[in-house]
Amino acid sequence: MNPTDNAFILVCAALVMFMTPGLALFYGGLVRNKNVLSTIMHSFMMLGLVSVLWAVVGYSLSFGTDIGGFIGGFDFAFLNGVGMGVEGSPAGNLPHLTFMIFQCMFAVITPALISGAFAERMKFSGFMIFSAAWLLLVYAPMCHWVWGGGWMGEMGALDFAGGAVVHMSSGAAALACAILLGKRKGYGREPFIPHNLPMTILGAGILWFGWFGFNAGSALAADGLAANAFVTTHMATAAAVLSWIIAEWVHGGKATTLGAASGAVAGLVAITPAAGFVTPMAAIIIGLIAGVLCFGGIMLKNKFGYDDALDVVGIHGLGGTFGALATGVFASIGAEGLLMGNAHQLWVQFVSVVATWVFCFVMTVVIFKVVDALVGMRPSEEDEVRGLDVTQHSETGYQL
Amino acid sequence: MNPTDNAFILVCAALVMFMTPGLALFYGGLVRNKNVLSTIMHSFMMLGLVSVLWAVVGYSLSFGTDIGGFIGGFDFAFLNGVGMGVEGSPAGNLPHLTFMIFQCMFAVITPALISGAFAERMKFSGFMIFSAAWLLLVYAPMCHWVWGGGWMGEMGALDFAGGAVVHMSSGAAALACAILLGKRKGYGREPFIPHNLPMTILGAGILWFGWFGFNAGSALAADGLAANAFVTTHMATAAAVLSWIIAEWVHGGKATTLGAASGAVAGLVAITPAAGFVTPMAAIIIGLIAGVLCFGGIMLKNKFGYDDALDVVGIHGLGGTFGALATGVFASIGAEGLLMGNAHQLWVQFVSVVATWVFCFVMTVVIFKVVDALVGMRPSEEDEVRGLDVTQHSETGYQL
Amino acid sequence: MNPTDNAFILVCAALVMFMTPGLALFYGGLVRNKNVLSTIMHSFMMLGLVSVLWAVVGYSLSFGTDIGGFIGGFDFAFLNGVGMGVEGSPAGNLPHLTFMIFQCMFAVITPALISGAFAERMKFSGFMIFSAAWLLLVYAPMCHWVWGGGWMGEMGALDFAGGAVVHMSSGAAALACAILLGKRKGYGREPFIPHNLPMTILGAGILWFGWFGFNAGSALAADGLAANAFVTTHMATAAAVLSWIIAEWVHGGKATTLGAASGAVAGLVAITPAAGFVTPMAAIIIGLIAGVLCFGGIMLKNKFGYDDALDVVGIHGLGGTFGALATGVFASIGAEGLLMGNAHQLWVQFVSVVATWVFCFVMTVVIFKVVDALVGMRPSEEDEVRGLDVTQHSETGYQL
Amino acid sequence: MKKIEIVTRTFKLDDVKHALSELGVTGMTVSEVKGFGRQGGHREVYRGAEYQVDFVPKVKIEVVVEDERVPELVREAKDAAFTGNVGDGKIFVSPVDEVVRIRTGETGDEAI
Amino acid sequence: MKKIEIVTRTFKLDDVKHALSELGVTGMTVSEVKGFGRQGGHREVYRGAEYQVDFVPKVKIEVVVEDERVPELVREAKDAAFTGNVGDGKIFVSPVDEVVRIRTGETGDEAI
Amino acid sequence: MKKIEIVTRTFKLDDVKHALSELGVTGMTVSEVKGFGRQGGHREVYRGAEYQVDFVPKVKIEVVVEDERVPELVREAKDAAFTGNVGDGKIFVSPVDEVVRIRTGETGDEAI
Ligand SMILES: Nc1ncnc2c1ncn2[C@@H]1O[C@H](COP(=O)(O)OP(=O)(O)O)[C@@H](O)[C@H]1O
Ligand SMILES: Nc1ncnc2c1ncn2[C@@H]1O[C@H](COP(=O)(O)OP(=O)(O)O)[C@@H](O)[C@H]1O
Ligand SMILES: Nc1ncnc2c1ncn2[C@@H]1O[C@H](COP(=O)(O)OP(=O)(O)O)[C@@H](O)[C@H]1O
Repeated sequence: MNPTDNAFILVCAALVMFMTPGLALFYGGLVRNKNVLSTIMHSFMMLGLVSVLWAVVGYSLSFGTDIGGFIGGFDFAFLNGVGMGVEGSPAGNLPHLTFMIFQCMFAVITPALISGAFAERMKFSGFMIFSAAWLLLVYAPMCHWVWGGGWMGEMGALDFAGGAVVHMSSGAAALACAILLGKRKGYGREPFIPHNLPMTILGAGILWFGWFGFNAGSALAADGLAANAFVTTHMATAAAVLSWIIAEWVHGGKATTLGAASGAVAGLVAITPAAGFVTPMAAIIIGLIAGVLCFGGIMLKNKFGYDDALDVVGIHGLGGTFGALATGVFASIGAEGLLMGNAHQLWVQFVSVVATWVFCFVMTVVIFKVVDALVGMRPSEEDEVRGLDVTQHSETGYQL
Repeated sequence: MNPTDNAFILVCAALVMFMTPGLALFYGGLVRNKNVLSTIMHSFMMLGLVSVLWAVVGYSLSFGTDIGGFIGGFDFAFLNGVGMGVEGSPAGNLPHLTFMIFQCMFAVITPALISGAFAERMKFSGFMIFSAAWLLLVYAPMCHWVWGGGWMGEMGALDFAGGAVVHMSSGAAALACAILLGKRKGYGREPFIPHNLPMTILGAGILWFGWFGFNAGSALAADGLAANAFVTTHMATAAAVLSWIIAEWVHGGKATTLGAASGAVAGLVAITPAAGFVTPMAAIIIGLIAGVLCFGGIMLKNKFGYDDALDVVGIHGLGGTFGALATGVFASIGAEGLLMGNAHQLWVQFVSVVATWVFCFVMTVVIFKVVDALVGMRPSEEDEVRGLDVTQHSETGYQL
Repeated sequence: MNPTDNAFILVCAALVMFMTPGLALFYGGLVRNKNVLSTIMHSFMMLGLVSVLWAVVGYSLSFGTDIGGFIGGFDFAFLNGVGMGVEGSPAGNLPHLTFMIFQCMFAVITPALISGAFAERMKFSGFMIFSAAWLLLVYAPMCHWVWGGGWMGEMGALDFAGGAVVHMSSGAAALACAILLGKRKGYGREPFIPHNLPMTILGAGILWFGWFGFNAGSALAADGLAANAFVTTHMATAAAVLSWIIAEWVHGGKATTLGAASGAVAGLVAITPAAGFVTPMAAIIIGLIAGVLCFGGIMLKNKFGYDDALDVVGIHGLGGTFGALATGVFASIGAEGLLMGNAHQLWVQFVSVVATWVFCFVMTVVIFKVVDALVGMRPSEEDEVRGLDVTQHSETGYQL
Repeated sequence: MKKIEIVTRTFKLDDVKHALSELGVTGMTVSEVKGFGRQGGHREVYRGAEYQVDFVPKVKIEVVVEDERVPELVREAKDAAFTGNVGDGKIFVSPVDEVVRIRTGETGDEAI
Repeated sequence: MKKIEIVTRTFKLDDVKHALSELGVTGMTVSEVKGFGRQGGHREVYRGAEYQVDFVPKVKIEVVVEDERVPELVREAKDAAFTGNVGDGKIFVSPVDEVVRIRTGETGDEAI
Repeated sequence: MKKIEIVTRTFKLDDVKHALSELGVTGMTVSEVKGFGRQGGHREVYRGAEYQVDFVPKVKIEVVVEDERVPELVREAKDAAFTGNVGDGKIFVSPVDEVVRIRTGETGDEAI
């Protein structure tokens, strides 16, 4: 066991954990007053629900002995054999528990990301059951495929910190949910204006901060690679902030605060799969493109007519996909991408993108339909108009 | 000196420091608009007051040469002999300054915790004097008893990160204060509705994040034990979030945001004494019980008729007590509890619980009465109605 | 390469990064409702703009091969030669990328600090151009002079973590901007009341937390010196919180929340240049003086008649200057100050203070005038009255 | 002159404003209010303590108009605010003696 | 019909609402207002800059009723809002020409 | 008695309050409102979605006074609120039948 790496990854795990409350605030600020708590709960509850599921069986499905390249076995169920030493740890330098908990934080935030798509119109009971099923049936396999010894990793797909596992998967699920759940009542007629942008900016700041744990920690050691991932993360994000507000400014004449925050998230998403494989200057290019691309994606959304309330598809789906492909283009550290003459890598990345979208989208549709049939996903129209805070949680956000 | 451990504990100390502003927000969101700043000040000022007191004499009273098992001597007063090297450091792997400042952060948050009990009706001057006295006369002895070489630690009581020192002590003090200060004006007649729940959730998120420093840091090294404490902390908290909202849902038909946040704190409190002594699965059990227990405790409060405004007794008092006893039951790492066949440990824990409650309650009553006689603890009725922000601090929280 | 130091400094870099969103909230809470987003943007955008500039050329100007003691060369432009190993790294124990990104975070926050002076009356376009120019023409030289091998460091001036580079420089720039831009419309007639003090307190909490990375990280290693800097930072800050509210209480009869938060920042600023050179008890003295001094400075401001909206001059300018001189008085670790009989050090500090003020003030005036001529710095009176959020960014902060 | 006060659902504000603008109304003043009525409120629960909240967010639109325009404006406002469910709200008409436009000093119908 | 406007302390809202409900009032509209009066305000201080704030938070309850019920309702509202200290507030009664219930189109006393 | 309602710019509140106080007005009630008028609003943009916001923050000052004081108070309030730019707002005067001071039970002119 390497104590330095252990210290580093434990701190990184804490940083990644902090991202989920950060996401709660990021999303919470974007909805209307009457749904702020409901939206916050969609993230916060994942800390409770997913963590326990992870210990019980999720970790084992993801990192247990590989079964046919598709899923892990039950060896680590109930954290059996996951101890303070390195025995059985997928990272030989880390206590098994350290590796497990670092991965746990990734599992927590992924279903929380989806919730932006169905904000302001989801029943809490349906949400909880959906998320539990989604974790075990979508996230755990995806995680196994890429990092747990499954086929995608074996194929050579590069995903440093979760472009496919975290962002494409949640983006595809978001698209399915947005379509299946339908538009919010009043969509297109009433204004849907963020009720608290300073809260959203705070959330973006926390996400940026925590993402250093996410990406640099994915080096799983406190080495130069971690430093590189840290720097590429920061630089891509900074570049995406700039390019998003420049795109906005060209498009509508004003740079917005929400644009800056959205650009930051777009940059963070896009660099995630690439962080340890590309140089800082390549990261800046990736960030610059990501900002413009995701802005454009959101502009296009209205053409399609689904109501992805907080733009999970536009930012996580699109940004994650772009990042995965960009990794295949720009990879130059510990792997070779197109620019190093290795077109095959781009092809592998492309396969992983398609497989991820198809698998996650289809599975999400199935889970959604089943849960909808069981408990119903959408609240009554009257409840939706009154607001989910009062009708789902018997609370109101503010008494100012 | 072990640089890795030093790095780890310094970062943990920063995390624990961050908990106090987190607590300020957690509590601040729960009170009414007109008292938000006053409530925030009760936590924030401890960073100023307690830290300086700690350097002057508090640290020495806690960790100075033991006098009769009861209190430390003045050897380290004014940080005399507390230097950059390990000489004199209670943790031989850490610079003495590192150990001292890590402990300082615990001393800061403990009196801040109490303030939830007397929120919305305490004079600022009285509060400051009370807190200073309480730190030196209650916290320092308690800390010495358990960690500084005092009788409780010698007896074999297990308290990994402060179940007795931090949570039972503040819970017992909270009970005394709530009784002595009386109910808030309008209690039971007017609604006392949290004015800003997103702020409370943010506070809960910060607390959870910082608590990793609190508990994992209490291993005082970046080893497997730290990893275990980190994991038990997270899992107990997650489990308590779940069990609290399930209890709520069974009881009243709705899961609330405040319930989720409260469950988190209950889980964090209950696992604190146990974090390094129990396995992650035992932590989940402890968390599940803690959530239901503290929810029940708060339900019962109304029967007793004291006004513990923000439920310090129900969460920190009850949760800390349960955690201390649960440690005696579930301990299996570096110690043996009831389930390992060691009933004696549970008895020791029980003794430490009783001693802590009695000592802290009685001392708090004495200090309260003296300070009340000196400067008065409760503001005039008119000031209380106008709100403490305007009357104690000449400010208002918001101009929205 | 030392992995422990690498882990420590990466985490510190993340902490320093988090200070900038913290500053956004600290400042954002102090302005009026209608300018909250504009004020937040002034900090948040520096994360985007400065980071990219830093990679492109800023880092090289600061730490490239010294040219005449005045500026660095272009060797590291586009991060050329800044890699995962230690080659070329100014800190031989750290990957070059780690050193670069740690420094990047300092460069980000410094121009953000200035923005408090021109809050509520600055055009966004002017702000962006001004900040870019200021980074390259003021910050980069200052950084080079002190830490990059330039004349000020060579002369023996002590600046542990940026008293001159960060705080005096931004303070002097703030003074120039406040004078040149003129007062806010309505200044002295309408009330300018902070619109959200809990947000300001949150910001102060984040700043305090992040500042541990700023100061302890400036040891560039996880050693006893880092522990010392950590402790002095905490103690000076705590002491300044106390002394500020005591000064307020003596002056006006009430201790305020904003006073506590302001005292914290004053203490953090004052200890910054001294953190690694003085003992914890000296830090407490420095903090006690800083709190009273900065409070007094702000009281005096009204006499002068410039509108330094959020008191950057009073806190960063004055606090940084005091800290630099206090370092010359109290230095006893790795350097000797006046109290150790070395009056020369105080003289050197004095020279560095004067040079910093003159250079930064004059350069800021020049940059300001040029940018003002190019795009204009002040919005139209009507835009200023409507608020910068709507007129500069087409957004509003809250829909409550 | 008369003041027409329309208390209705918040999300109907834009519709009502639009309907009145169509009829040439060039000024109105809006406040956020809480309404108590047949519609009923909701229950809130904080750490087990239950509160019955009888008030529902509503919007109040005040517009001062010439006497002769009252019937038409009331009719259109009613139609614009109508959903048919309990809680649609009320329209009140009351007398106004005088109106002054601050900017010009005009009074009476001219000032509207 | 008449409009009764009650401006009083915020924490008296529930008592007044209750008193009026008891007398069969089924609708009212409430706004948060700031009152200036004999009660006086308070001082605020931000970084040494002092501001005198003359306004105190109050609540305004508006209820439109049939003419004949005015005296009774005013009396009961007054009693419910009474504390005897400066700042209890005022009750204003003013004429209303017409009332329309949006949902049903009813007018006059029926619409109340 | 009459009620004078002054709808004007928020930053003019202090000036108007001061002007009325000078003339011996000892009570008034203020609300934050949103005004729609000639002044026009602004555009807001959130992730590319544009919204036209027609409402401008305004303040509404209500003061009930004896009949004979109306002309003087209206004149002074008008002067105090005047800037000469579009958006200065309006003053409305309307009848009040009765006033009650809750604390003392006084009615009519005495209660003002
Ligand atoms: N007598 C009244 N005086 C003042 N406001 C009233 C009165 N009656 C109703 N309102 C307002 O109208 C709103 C709608 O009334 P409600 O009884 O809920 O539904 P409906 O108008 O469809 O019968 C209430 O919330 C309240 O604001
Ligand atoms: N002439 C008035 N016009 C409008 N509102 C008034 C008037 N006089 C008093 N008020 C309102 O009544 C409230 C209470 O009045 P105040 O003079 O403080 O106490 P009291 O009613 O006990 O004499 C004020 O805050 C204000 O909102
Ligand atoms: N007919 C009206 N009824 C109610 N309020 C009005 C009316 N006309 C104007 N107002 C109010 O007066 C404010 C100012 O009016 P506006 O037309 O913008 O400027 P001006 O008063 O200078 O002509 C509006 O924002 C609105 O609140």
